[in-house]
Amino acid sequence: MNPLFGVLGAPLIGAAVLAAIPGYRMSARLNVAASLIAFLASLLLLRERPPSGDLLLVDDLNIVFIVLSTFIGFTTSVFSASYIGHELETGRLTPAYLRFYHAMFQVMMLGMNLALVSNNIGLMWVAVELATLSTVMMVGIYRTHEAIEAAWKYFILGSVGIALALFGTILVYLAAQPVVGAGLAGMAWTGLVAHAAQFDPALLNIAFVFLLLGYGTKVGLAPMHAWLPDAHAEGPTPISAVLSGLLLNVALYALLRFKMLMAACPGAIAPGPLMMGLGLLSLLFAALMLYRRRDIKRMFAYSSIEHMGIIVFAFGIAGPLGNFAGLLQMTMHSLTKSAIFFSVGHVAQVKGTQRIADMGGLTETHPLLGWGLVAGVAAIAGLPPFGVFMSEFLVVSSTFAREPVLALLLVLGLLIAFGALLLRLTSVAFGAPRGPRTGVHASYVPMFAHLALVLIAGIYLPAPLVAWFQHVAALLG
Amino acid sequence: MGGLSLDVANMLAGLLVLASFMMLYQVRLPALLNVLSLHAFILALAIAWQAHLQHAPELYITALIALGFKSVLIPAALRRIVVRLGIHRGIETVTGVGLTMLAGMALVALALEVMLPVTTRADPVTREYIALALSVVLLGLLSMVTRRNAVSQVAGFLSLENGIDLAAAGAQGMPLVVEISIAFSVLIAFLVIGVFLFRIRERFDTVDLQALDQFRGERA
Amino acid sequence: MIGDLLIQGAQMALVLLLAPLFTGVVRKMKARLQRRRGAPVLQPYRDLLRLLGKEVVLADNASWLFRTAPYLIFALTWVAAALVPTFATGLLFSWSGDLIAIIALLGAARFLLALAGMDVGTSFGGIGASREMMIASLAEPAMLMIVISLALLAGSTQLSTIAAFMLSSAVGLRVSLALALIAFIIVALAENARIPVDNPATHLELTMVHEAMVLEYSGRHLAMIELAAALKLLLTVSAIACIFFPFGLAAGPDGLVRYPIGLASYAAKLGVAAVLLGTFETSIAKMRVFRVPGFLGAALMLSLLATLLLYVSRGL
Amino acid sequence: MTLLLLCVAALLALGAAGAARARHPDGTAVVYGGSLALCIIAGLVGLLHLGAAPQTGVLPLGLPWIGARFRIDALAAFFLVVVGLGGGGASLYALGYGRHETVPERVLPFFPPFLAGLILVVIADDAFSFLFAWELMSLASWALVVAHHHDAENTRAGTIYLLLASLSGLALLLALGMLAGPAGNFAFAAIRAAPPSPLGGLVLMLALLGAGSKAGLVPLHAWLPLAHPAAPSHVSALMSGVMTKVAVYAFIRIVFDLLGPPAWWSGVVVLALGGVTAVLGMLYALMQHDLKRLLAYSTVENIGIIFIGLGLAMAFRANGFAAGAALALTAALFHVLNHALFKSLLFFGAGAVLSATGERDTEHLGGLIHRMPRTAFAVLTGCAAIAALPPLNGFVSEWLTFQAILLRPDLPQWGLKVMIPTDGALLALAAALAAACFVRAFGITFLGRPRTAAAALAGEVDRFSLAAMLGMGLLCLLAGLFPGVVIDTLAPLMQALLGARMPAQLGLPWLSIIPVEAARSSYNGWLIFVFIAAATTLTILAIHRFASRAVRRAPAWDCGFPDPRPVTQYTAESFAQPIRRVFGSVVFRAHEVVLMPPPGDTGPARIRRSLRDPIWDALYAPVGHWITRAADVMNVLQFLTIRRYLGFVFIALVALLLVLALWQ
Repeated sequence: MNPLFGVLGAPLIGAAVLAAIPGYRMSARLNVAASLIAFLASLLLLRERPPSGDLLLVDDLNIVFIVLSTFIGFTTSVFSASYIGHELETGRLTPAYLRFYHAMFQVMMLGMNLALVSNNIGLMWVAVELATLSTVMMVGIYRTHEAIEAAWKYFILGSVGIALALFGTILVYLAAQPVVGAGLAGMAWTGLVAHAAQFDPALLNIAFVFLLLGYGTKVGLAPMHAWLPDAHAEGPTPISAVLSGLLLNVALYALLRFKMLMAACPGAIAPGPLMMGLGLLSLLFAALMLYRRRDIKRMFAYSSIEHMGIIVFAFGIAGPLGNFAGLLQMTMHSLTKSAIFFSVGHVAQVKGTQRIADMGGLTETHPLLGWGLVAGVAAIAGLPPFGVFMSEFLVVSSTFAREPVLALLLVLGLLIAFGALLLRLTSVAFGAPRGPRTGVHASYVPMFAHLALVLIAGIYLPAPLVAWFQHVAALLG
Repeated sequence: MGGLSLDVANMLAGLLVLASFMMLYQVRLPALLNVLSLHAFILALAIAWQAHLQHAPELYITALIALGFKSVLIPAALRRIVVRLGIHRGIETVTGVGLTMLAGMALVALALEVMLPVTTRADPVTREYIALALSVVLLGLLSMVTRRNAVSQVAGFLSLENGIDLAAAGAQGMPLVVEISIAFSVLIAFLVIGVFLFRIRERFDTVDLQALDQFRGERA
Repeated sequence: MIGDLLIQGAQMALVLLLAPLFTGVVRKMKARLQRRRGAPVLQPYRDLLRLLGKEVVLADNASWLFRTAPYLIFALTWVAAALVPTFATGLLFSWSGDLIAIIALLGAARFLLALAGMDVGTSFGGIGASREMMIASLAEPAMLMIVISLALLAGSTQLSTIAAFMLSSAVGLRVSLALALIAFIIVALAENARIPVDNPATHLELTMVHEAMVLEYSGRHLAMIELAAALKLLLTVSAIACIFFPFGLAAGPDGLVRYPIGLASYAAKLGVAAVLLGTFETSIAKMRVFRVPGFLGAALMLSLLATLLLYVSRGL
Repeated sequence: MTLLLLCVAALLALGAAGAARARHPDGTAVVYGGSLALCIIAGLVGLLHLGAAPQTGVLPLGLPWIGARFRIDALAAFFLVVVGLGGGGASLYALGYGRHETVPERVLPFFPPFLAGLILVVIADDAFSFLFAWELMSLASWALVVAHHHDAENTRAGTIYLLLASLSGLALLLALGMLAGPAGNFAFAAIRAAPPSPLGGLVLMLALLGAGSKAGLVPLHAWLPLAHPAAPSHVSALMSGVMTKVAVYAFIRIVFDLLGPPAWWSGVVVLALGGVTAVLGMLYALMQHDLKRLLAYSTVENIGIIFIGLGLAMAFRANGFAAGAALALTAALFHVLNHALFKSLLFFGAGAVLSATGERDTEHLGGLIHRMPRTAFAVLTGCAAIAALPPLNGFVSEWLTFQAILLRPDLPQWGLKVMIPTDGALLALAAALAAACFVRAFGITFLGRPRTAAAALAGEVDRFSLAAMLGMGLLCLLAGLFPGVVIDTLAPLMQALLGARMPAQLGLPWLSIIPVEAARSSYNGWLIFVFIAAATTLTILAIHRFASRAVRRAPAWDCGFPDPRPVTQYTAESFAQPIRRVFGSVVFRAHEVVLMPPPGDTGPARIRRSLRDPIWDALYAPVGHWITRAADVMNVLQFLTIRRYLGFVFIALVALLLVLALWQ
């Protein structure tokens, strides 16, 4: 049986079933089960790879994303199970909303998985839109003024972004059509990349501008980032984790695909400088924005923008080192950031607020959560022994040898961002305890599983993984 | 392909751009929605003409969606919303219509300057369609940026989307156009429902700091 | 070897014996210049003997540091003095420490003295220690800069070598040497608590530095400190004599005849120094404490200038 | 090598054990006992490798295509010895001191990994492992700094510390990245083999920035006086005594090993920074009355002295004068060792005072010599050593530095001609100020009368702490008495790095040391020591035999106005007043105001003094201000309307399209 059925079918069926089932315990478990099946199926993909069709494709590049995506989907569903119960107790959500929530969770997973495995740029666009719509729903699920505003902002900006991306997609088709011919082949990655050399470079250039801005909106690059902080802050925390850990990656994946296309067409402008520019802008902007944040989830959302900036920069610098670093950074960021959100989610539940000023002394009152948060922030700030250190090491050092000025800007951004994170971390994790000290029924497994993976990656990367990343990095050019 | 068919196609696309300009100009909401209706109607005609030219029957479906959904249903729904929210008599305070129009002209010029030189390999109809579609997209975005009202922003977005539909229809033999237009319609439906459900009027678009304090967690 | 050992021993004994005498001579000189008759030149010996015979009155809360410090201070000063050639170079153990080491040994003595001053916990002890360290913080660098400029000239920090170099004809008259000499004299005055930096004969609270530190000492402890102070004065004068006026210094193994010449010239130099010091001290007033930094700062600047000149041109 | 890596692994495991058994009564003993043993092993391994050929090893960790490479050469071995000594001493001390810890679960898990980081930095042989260990060291020590996190000052210290540590890590990353080139040849062996980088000056300045900010070079020292006092005392000792030395190691490794011969102007820069650091560090120290902060500033001073030595070595090396470079570098490394010894000792002493009285502020102490005589003796040794008094070790290294300064007045470059003698003056000034500073520190803390009840009731500390302090004191003495041993031990290192060495010392008669030639200068520590000891003993014996030995206890004389209250004593503030007036009025804009009560009022007059930190004002405050301003300005972007955000997208789109249109 084709494992892709598992990857796509599990969320699809899961969504349908979850929409029908009342009772949150049952549905939370089912949610976990569906996510687990998708994850296992994606692991199967590693062993046997189905042949690519007109619509679906599994190759070296996207399999990285698929496995990562289904894994984080799975761990998030585990976290969500313990998180959401608390929301029900405090009355922030009603059972009906929970039913909706679980169904939407699977729809979102379906959208993201579909976007990753689709071979067709049109289908991918539809899938990304599906994921966007479902996350918009989730962001607004608390129905507070702030949540609705965040959802609306997300929706409008996301829609405009996605519209631009569609225009870009049409232009790509237009460029492909004279060479590849009309029909599905003209929109399939496999066909596009194979013939990219003969495409009209000028048309591709314009297409790339639209795609960069369109999918860049979803990646959260400045100046199209505005939806991201609020969406992270106002939605349920599992969704924040998924947004940072997955959705941004999916959009990034789309960008990377188109970048490969650009790279394959000799006359087209190099996408590198554009990506480096936007990446640096995002990094510096987000770094400064971190300072005035009072909401802990919004702060980490800005940190996601910062990291997306670094990742896009790394892919912009390209070369074997740059691409390797970008892939690694992306993987590590997904794992770390979702781990941070797992911790933050429980913290916010305990304290009854997301205001940083109302938290304090976490390592004393809730040692596991607190130290987990400390480890997470240390990891996200690029300190060893965590994996982000390696990727930032590679990005900075390889940039400095080639573009010293850019590297200095990069380092400046990293330092500024680090300062802000450190300041807030100190006030949250240390000092005299502030806010309620009640215990928490937290599931620590997802958080520490992620941190452990990041830790191991920081110390030891298994050779097959490295070879695979290097291969992908070479593909990316 | 004869000269006439080309002329018709040209005329339809040009009309769409003209409609976009009308939207930029219109300040009264009900009138704006009427123009939107017209905009979608012209789009439906243009797509149908493409379906005829390309012998692509599935494009007729797209044209039908455009006609039924975008030209009739959505404007009607928006009109209801406008009445419900009690803003149908209001005049939008758009500053500098003249300036906006000038900017629109510049955008059309930019769109043509950007698109025409690069589509030399495509056939003439496609060329025109794509270039004018880009104009419509940019104008739609411009009207979103210049409007403060949620309903008129939605209207702006719809016109933007119409431009994309035009481009999709114009791209010869593009697959999945129907699917994409359906997906887009769903998006728009959500948009309208969102406006309706959440009573989104002007409240998020005020520059009054007090209101910001109220609705944004950050400043508390 | 044996001869060297003898010379070394003789010098150590000599400085020990001569130190009180030199102090006595200076005092006599000053008294005469002030038209007083003054105490006999041997009075310092009598003072020391009397102090040695007395019991020690120890403050209630004096610690072991307070009791051992006088002996250590004396020993450190004596060892330093033993390294300075007085009438003959080529001391047996002169290589065990150079000019920098001598300064550091004196510094160690001062370090202990300042600590001892603070031990009992009186306000005067604190005053003395605090001011002493402030003065030292300027005097020591000036001293080291003088050493550096001498060492640059002579290519050595070894006192014997420097003296030998000064004896040779290679020296001539140099700007930097003159600067160094002036600076050396200023530093010497400060180091030995002489007017205008400090007045060894006063117990007026607000002006004293050195005396304030030893206020709590009595009996044999005081004797040791007085002796050490006298030794230090002699040592400084010997060093100036040996570096800047090395005439008659007995050097090398070439016979016993030179030693009497050396001794005689040494005695003469000491006499001249006592006269000059007495005259100088009588003709000048003591400075306020916070004028001292300016005085010593001048020495530091002069010595730095001397060194810089040498770096710029070896001929200056 | 294997043994050493096992040591590191064991230390990391010990950290985990510390986390698990922190609250257990024997947790402290297990962790510190274990780290003591492992430090001894590491130190011994270093000692054995001092003269041996370099040994390398690779683990399949770290950067996958390079692996984690390790190498012990003479330089690494020497610093391993320093780490072993400092770490071992701190562990031994902590066996006793650590029992008073109130939050062992915040100290025990991080202490062994900190040691592991220190060891790893020294033996790392590729850029990645090096920086990995570097940051690990920072992170672990940061956790230790914020261990007592209820005190807001400690957490602030931690923040500033980690920020500057991060700056240093990034600066080194840039330097090493430049050395590794675009192809990413991160192994040190590859860097050595590559031709010298054309941007060597830039690399050198980055290395100076990176290593200097970790070592505490002015003006990058700001974290040091905050972080070192905040940590538990044995950790302060380790940070001051060892970690700053590891930073020196990083500088030497990059500048003397990886980079080719430096340009002469870089020597001027290093010399200038070193001289300024030495003097300013000591002046800062003189203005402090917190014992541990004073010690931290004194660390800054000593780093300055070390960098003077390094700058001299660079200047000589740039002029192809290898023998002189060997002398200067030996002096610097000797001082590295010395400072590790006496600064550890002094921090142990401060910790002992802290645990006995609960006070760090010297104004609340006094008279401890009566209650803690052994501690007082050990600390006095340390004070004398750090004040560069003969015959202790501090004197020897400063003496060697002076010899290096005097060595070559005929260097061709004018910058060096002016800078070297100036540094001589600065060094002398720093040494004299150090003496004043430690008279003050020891005098106010241990001498006089107790100023508070806590000080009056203090008791002697435990055996382990005393053993650690006395052991360090003994080492200070030994290194001062037999400096030839240290110099000869360093000789293979010099030979490897510079291709020249100092003359062999151990064969000389009487075990003197002669840096260049006998006629030039020589010094014999143990002989001077014997002289002093003999003279003292003889004098005491003679006087007690022939004169009086009677003692009578009486109230203090105090010029006839004895006041039993301890407030009449000199305080740390008043002791520093003359120096504050002389130097501080310029450097710190020190200002004193005496508030006299109006006539008839019997209240006391008050003196108020104010100091400004010039470096903070000139460097850190503006940066902070700038970032705050920028953050405030940018923050507006969080509160715009959706329309405005759309406007951004629109502008970006139009701008990019315009660019394309113009470009085509």
